[in-house]
Amino acid sequence: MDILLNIIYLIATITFIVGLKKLGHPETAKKGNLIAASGMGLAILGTIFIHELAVPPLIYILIGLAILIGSIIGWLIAIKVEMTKMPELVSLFNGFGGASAALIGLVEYSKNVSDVTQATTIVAGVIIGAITFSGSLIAWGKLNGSLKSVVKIPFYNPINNLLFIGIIAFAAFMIATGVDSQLLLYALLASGLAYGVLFVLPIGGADMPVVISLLNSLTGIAAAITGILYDNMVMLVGGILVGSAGIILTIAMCKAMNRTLGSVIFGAFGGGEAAVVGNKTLGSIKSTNPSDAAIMMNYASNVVIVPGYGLAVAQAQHVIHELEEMLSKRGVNVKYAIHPVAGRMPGHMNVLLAESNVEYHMLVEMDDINPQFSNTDIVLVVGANDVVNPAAHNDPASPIYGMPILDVENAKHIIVNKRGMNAGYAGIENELFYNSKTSMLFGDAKAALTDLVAELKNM
Amino acid sequence: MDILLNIIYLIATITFIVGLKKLGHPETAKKGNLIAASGMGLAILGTIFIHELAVPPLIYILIGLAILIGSIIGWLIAIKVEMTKMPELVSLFNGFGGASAALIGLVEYSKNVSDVTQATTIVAGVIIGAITFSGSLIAWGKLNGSLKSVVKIPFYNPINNLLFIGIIAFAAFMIATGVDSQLLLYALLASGLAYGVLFVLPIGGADMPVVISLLNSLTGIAAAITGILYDNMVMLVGGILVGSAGIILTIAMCKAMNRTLGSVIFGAFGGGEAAVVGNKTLGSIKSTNPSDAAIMMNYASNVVIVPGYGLAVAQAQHVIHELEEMLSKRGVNVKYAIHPVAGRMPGHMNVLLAESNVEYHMLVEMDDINPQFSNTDIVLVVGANDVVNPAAHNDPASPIYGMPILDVENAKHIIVNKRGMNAGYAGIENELFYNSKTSMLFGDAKAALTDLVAELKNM
Amino acid sequence: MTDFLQFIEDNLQITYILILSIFVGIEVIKSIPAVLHTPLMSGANALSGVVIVGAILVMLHADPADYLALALGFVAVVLGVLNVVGGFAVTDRMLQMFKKKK
Amino acid sequence: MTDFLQFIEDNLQITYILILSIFVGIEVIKSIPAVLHTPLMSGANALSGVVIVGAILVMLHADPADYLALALGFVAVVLGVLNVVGGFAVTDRMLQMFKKKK
Amino acid sequence: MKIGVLKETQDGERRVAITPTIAKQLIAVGFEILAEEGAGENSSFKDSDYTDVNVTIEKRAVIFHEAEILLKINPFDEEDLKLVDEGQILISKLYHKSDPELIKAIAARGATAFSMDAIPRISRAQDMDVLSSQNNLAGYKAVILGAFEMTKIFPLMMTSAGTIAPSRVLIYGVGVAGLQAIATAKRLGAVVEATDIRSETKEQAESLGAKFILVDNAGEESEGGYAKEASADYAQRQKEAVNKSLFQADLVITTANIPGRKAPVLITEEQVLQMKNGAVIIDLAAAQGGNCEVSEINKTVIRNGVKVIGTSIDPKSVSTNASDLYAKNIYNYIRHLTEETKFKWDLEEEITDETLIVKDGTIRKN
Amino acid sequence: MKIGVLKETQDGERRVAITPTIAKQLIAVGFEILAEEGAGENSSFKDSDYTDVNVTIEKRAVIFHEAEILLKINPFDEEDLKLVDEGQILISKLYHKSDPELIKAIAARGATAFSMDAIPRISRAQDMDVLSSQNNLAGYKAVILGAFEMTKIFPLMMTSAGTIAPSRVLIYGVGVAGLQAIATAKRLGAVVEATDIRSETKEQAESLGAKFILVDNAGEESEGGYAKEASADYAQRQKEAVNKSLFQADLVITTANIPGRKAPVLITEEQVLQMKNGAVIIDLAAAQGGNCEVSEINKTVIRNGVKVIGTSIDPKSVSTNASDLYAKNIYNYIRHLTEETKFKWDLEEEITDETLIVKDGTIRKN
Ligand SMILES: NC(=O)c1ccc[n+]([C@@H]2O[C@H](COP(=O)([O-])OP(=O)(O)OC[C@H]3O[C@@H](n4cnc5c(N)ncnc54)[C@H](OP(=O)(O)O)[C@@H]3O)[C@@H](O)[C@H]2O)c1
Ligand SMILES: NC(=O)c1ccc[n+]([C@@H]2O[C@H](COP(=O)([O-])OP(=O)(O)OC[C@H]3O[C@@H](n4cnc5c(N)ncnc54)[C@H](OP(=O)(O)O)[C@@H]3O)[C@@H](O)[C@H]2O)c1
Ligand SMILES: NC(=O)c1ccc[n+]([C@@H]2O[C@H](COP(=O)([O-])OP(=O)(O)OC[C@H]3O[C@@H](n4cnc5c(N)ncnc54)[C@H](O)[C@@H]3O)[C@@H](O)[C@H]2O)c1
Ligand SMILES: NC(=O)c1ccc[n+]([C@@H]2O[C@H](COP(=O)([O-])OP(=O)(O)OC[C@H]3O[C@@H](n4cnc5c(N)ncnc54)[C@H](O)[C@@H]3O)[C@@H](O)[C@H]2O)c1
Repeated sequence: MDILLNIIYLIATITFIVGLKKLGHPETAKKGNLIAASGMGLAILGTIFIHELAVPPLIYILIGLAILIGSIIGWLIAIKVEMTKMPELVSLFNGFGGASAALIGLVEYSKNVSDVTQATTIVAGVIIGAITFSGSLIAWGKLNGSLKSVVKIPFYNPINNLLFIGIIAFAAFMIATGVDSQLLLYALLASGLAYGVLFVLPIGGADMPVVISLLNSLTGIAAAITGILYDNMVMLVGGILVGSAGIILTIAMCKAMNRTLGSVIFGAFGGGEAAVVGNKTLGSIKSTNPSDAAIMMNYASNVVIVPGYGLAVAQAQHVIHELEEMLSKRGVNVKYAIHPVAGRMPGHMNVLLAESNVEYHMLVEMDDINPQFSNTDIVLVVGANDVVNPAAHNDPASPIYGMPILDVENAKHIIVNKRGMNAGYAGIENELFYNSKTSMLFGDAKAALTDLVAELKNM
Repeated sequence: MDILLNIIYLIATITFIVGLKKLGHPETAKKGNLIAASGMGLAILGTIFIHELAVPPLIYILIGLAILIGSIIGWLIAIKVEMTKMPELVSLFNGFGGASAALIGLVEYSKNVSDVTQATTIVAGVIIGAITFSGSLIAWGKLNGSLKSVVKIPFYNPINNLLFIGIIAFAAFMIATGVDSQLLLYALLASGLAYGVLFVLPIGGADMPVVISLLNSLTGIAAAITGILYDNMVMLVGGILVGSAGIILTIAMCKAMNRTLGSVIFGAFGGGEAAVVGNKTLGSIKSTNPSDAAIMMNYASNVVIVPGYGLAVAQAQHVIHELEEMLSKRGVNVKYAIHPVAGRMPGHMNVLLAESNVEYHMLVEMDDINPQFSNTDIVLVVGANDVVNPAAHNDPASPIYGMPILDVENAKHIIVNKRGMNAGYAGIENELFYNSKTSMLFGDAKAALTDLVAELKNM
Repeated sequence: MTDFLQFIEDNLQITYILILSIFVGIEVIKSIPAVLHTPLMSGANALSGVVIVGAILVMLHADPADYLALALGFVAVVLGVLNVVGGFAVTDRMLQMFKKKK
Repeated sequence: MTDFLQFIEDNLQITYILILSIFVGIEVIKSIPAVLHTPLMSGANALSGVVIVGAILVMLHADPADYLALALGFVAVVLGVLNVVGGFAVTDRMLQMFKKKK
Repeated sequence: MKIGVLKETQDGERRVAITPTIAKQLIAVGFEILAEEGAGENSSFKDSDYTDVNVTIEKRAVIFHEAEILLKINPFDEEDLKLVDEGQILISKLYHKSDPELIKAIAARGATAFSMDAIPRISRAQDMDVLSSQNNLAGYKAVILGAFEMTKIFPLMMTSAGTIAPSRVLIYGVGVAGLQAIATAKRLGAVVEATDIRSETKEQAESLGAKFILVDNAGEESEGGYAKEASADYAQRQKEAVNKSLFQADLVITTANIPGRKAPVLITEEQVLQMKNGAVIIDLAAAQGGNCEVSEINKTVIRNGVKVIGTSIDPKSVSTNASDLYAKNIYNYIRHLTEETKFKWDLEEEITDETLIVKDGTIRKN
Repeated sequence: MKIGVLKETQDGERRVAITPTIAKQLIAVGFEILAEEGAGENSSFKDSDYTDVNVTIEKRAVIFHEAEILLKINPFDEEDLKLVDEGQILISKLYHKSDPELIKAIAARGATAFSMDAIPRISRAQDMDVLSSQNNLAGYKAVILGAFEMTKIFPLMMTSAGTIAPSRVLIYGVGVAGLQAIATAKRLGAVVEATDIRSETKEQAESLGAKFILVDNAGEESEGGYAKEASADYAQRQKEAVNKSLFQADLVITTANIPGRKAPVLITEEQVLQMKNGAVIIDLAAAQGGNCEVSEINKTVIRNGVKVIGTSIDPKSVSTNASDLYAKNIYNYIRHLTEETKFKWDLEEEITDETLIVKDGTIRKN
């Protein structure tokens, strides 16, 4: 009996590793998720049914009920929620995982308080579980907007650190003395919850994904600790996997945002201020990176490239052609939209693109491409600015008012590559960059597109 | 005491993992090697000194002597041997490792024969050690030329398989019966040795690196098995690491040669036939891949690119420029050598390279570049053939005799990119491709150079 | 410190397992494209729901009369399952966008 | 088969260690450039010399009167050290070519 | 409304104000179009091409008499004005700043006149801007003319009969024409250098592959994207910076203009004498007095082996395309001025205001 | 040995057989060089450029009298031969196959004559091959000439005044001149199509960015890289395959030649009449009778709005570079024939054998 369960756990562990690995590549990610999920299912079923305990039917019924309720709710939420609300959902679920770990600790404490190792794991499980739970809930609140403002607590760092040290000391005391007090345990739980709140509350909304990833990693560690408690390998290895992969992921996410983990957690309060133009608030800028941009384009059906003066300045005509060829080869339908005054001389874009041997039939005039944007998945704007500035339609006070422009706003998603937030020839702000459908890919066009091509090649 | 040793072993294990990892990247490989080596030193010293056994001084002296002898010989061979002889040396060393494992088994057998698990590990260690030892020696002999011809044994596969099955059966018998017979053990050793010989003997010289890698992986497994015997973690984990990494490496090596592991071990006898032109035997072709080519160029000081008609056919002018820029940025001194009749019209290469904006001063005329080749680390010939054909100097019967050519032969290494072995305009064979300094990078110029650039970018 | 060493001594193999798992976790994840960050986080989150195994064990071992333990265990299982099922399902939905083109 | 299962049962943690090590070995090596194949093979070869630890143990445990065991052990140590020292040294030399430019 | 398209009478002119394609578009809007016999001939448009799209071909006199709107490219001249009646609307380039006499003559006839060269260079007027559209082609053709006249080829060629060094091309004035000249010369493989008084042109020139010769232009601010007259001091600094390139150049193209003024002299006779034997200078500013001291409009002057070709910025020879663009500009302009073929006379509006030079015999601008 | 460089007398010729640079190299070898007054003038070489490198400038008659070797580009003509003495060595193009009279006349003077156009097209002779070096420049200049003559521009331009469609260029004959024409037209942004009877030229044309119009050429094998005369059947197939492109073309350049024969007629008058109004044909084979039925050498014929310009494959107008290359060819050739300024007369050797047409009054080849 026992051997069977152990083998099931072994298999589950392997599915976790393989699943996680496959989750790291766009083509295999879905499969990876399924593999890990089936491993998890196996482990759960095995745990319930393969043992030699005499368990009263009531308990089985309770377990079944609990699983049923959890499954149905989880499933429904997951398939109903809007795409944009998914990250907050992840946070919520993660909090539940943490809560589960804490609850286990609450139940097991009195039974194991005499054994130092066991007591240590339990206490650690309760603390970590509590922190993840409350932290995740705060993160969830911030992301779904119920917790709007960034709370600035005076003396934040000292208070926080003090609390942390206090919790550790408290836990050490409990383990050392071996006191069997549920009350103290609940106190510990409460302080863990408090720390979780304090930890996440001052962090800006834009940094939430990083925080969630970090908390997720903590849940993994809580699971592993519980695994040590039960001498259960699948929990141990699975938990550690999540813990270490989670840390790496957290660091990668910080890097992708050009932040350090430290600056996210302490100090810097994320989420830029909203830019204001004229009387209008423009909202905030979303920036992206070559890797993301590459994946989006790779999985798009219709891509339109809008070249502008910046393409010429960067001399990126050869790279853009390489990008276009590569996308075409992968079945993406690519076109160039040529605005009549893009660049600094009539036909500037034509000279440029002819040099890199872009086929003439790939170039589409403004009047012909404008109706097609609504059907376009991604517009890649490279070093263009005025020629895609909606102010030409909207703002009678603008010097470019009345100039026909490329209506890239109508596309499903817009990626804009430029070096920074400088204005173009007309010297004016561009609302497009603040559009919720727009992602900015900052950098010199040649360098950024070269990276983009390299990312595509790796896919 | 014991805890110290265990921690040392733990550290050694970690150095092995980190070392192997770093060995996989050109910039960190040297460091990785050092890290692993120091971990190994630590493990050895720990094993000798940290224990509670009462060991007579004689034994310490013997151990010290053995280590001294092994170190001095190993070190001397390693630093004296020519660069080109290194792979065979690796094979030799690997054989020694296998022998060591086998010898341990010989000593330990009688003490542990009663325990099935122990007996199994010992018997397995002896067999695997013996196979690696004899197999590695054969591989060594093949590589250093003492074993010249590919031996074709009649009924090779049946005999081999029979022997293998025999060995397994024999071993199973010994374990099952628990007979304590040194004689039988030596017989087992002998059959292992025989199998190693039979296994490697029919495999062609060109495939030896793959075989060595495979045997190396086997040695790792032997070490791991010995680790189980002694319940020694560093041996266990270290051995398995080498075993699994070795298998992956072996497969990668096969892939790089466009072979499958199966075709190397069975059937196909590697090592192409020498090509013959006119009355001369031209020797054989060495082919390379974008990854190798990229590393060679990245670490070169002077690179000369020789474009030819194939560059135009492939329309690879933009990619070659990208390559050149990338190398220049990394401090490599790059030039283009333009032969006056490269291509199919006067100035063909000029038109082509101007299109991709190669700076005019990068182009060097034949008469100016020819004296510089002896100082050039790598010449990259892209789709050129006649203009680098030494027959123009050497073969009065050749239709191109008397035509001035680019003397790329004088360079330290030549990489030639073309699609296959087709002749150029003049329709004649080119000795250069068979030169021992030449590596062929087969493929359409655009595709091959794109891959090369991608590899460079990853470095 | 000595406690720590003692733990290693007592649980040598567990220690190796821990360390090897950490390496596997790191190696398996490194250098993933940024657009997979969120799905991967979500997937890892579902995996961390493995704590459910512990919650089930609590229930199995619980004294049927210990209502508190039963109640806590019950909640723990519900939450754990939520984490697991919801986690995998959400991940799967996120990954819809990577469907191969027809 | 049952023996095999028994082994797993008896050595559960060792099994996990084996499997995790295999994953680490695979993950650490995959996608290395071809030019590093030979140095890597050489480095791995040096690592496989870890069997020397066993050879030393043989000597340490050997009965000073058992000349055969002593002799075999001695040879085993010599060969093992050859493998280790020669292996690392050769690898180091091979890697000379990857020196950074001035 | 009847629009009359006149054949250009200026010497060497080959363009026509309205092409058949644009005529068709105007007719679709509701206009009626009359075109003079043979108006499009030199731009490779036959009379039959016009009649195919329902344009009426008429004699010159008839058109002057019948059309309410008269279209030309070049300014109406004395001969033309004799035939103009009160209330007729004239549209052409007028250069009202440099030619006040013409404006007076138009006013005297009681006509209304719009000037195409007065279109303000603002973003929304770009599609009516004949200066841009024509200068652009002039820049291209200047290079072709240069390549045609030179005894050398442009690109570098390494051949078995030796290496031909690439030609060196030097461009003065990186406006619309200058940029297109850079692009064209670069395409053909020349080594291109360029200079301009406006420093923002450096990046622009470089974006097309030219090397920019930067001249310290402290104190020479430009106004609204146009250059103002340069100081003597600047001219001296410019000479010093450019001379080395000038004396090595195989082809020099000058395009420097200051709107409404005489073109600045950038190359003196003394400099010409130091240039390479066989070099060619194309002076696109010759009609405004020339950027080169020795150039004469529509003449080729040879000085010490240097060929100086004086021509105007009007791309008369690429007449088909030049007419296409000019006609499209006029089309956009007329559509801007009118609503369903009726003029709006929206004098508050910037473009109308700036271009309406004479209204019913009253001079509005000079 | 004294080498005499004669000024070319042919109408429109601007090249010279030896440039100052090459003269210097020959003098360094040990030759003595005399050049006719003003020989290099039209190639932008002054007499002083020659004297600077120690060439002696002389009157024509003196050169004929003093030089042992006489150099020209174009064939020696009657006038020239009157001044030639017995034993003098003449080097120029002679076209001995098509002009046997000239050869007889040379033989009659008892002179020795080498023909530059007879250099075999083998690898080691590539650096003496004047056909390649000159045709190459001719291909470039044909495109420049076409661009100059056209009323359209080459590249696609999307501007605020509308889009200019790229010009369509069609090239007949993808030899040396045809390839360079493709490259040049492509550089300028035209859409280029090309056709040739030799099918190996498909890949070559495509390598320069042209679309190749493949005509089934079964039974029309080429000989030694040259085309042979095409059958009537082939001509018909060619017309069918090419007509669509021809009738859309803005510029057509024909370069088809069959060595020693009249050039094949590829475009009939009937075809010309169906071409676009404003199209231009540059017939580089006009000197060999022309690839276009209506072309006349050195004339511009206009048929139904199509301009047909007949010219020769000699790139007379890019005289500086053409002379550079020709001179380098001659230099390599003379170095090949001589050893320390003495002729080797190695008649077994292929290049010498093929090019030595008359030896001391005896005709060797015809
Ligand atoms: N075509 C003509 O004939 C003509 C003539 C005269 C004027 N204009 C005017 O020029 C404008 C043309 O519009 P456009 O959209 O093409 O250009 P634009 O509005 O001038 O914008 C160009 C943008 O490119 C970015 N950029 C510059 N260098 C770059 C680099 N190396 N890499 C990436 N991005 C770079 C700049 O932002 P960062 O600095 O933040 O990177 C800038 O905002 C119009 O206003 C038009 O009216 C056109
Ligand atoms: N320049 C001139 O004016 C002129 C004129 C006429 C003749 N020629 C003659 O042409 C020759 C020129 O020499 P060359 O060295 O430039 O060319 P070449 O000798 O003709 O060799 C070209 C090589 O490129 C390879 N190739 C073709 N397509 C390729 C592709 N897509 N990717 C990679 N490789 C490709 C071919 O081998 P694979 O098929 O195996 O790939 C071929 O061997 C000389 O013999 C010269 O005499 C020159
Ligand atoms: N925003 C718009 O909508 C718009 C429309 C059309 C043109 N423009 C801009 O207006 C500018 C003027 O164009 P243009 O071609 O008609 O100019 P232009 O014909 O008036 O002059 C040509 C060039 O000569 C230069 N120049 C004048 N004096 C000089 C001197 N002494 N030395 C050197 N250079 C001298 C000028 O700076 C200008 O670049 C261009 O930059 C063009 O991009 C803008
Ligand atoms: N190996 C060498 O060293 C060497 C040296 C020089 C030239 N060549 C080769 O010799 C070949 C001939 O060169 P060329 O330019 O002097 O040729 P050419 O001037 O004799 O003819 C020009 C082109 O016209 C084509 N042509 C002839 N009749 C035709 C017809 N009826 N329809 C269509 N096309 C027709 C020919 O095939 C040729 O390509 C070239 O391919 C060149 O590469 C080789």
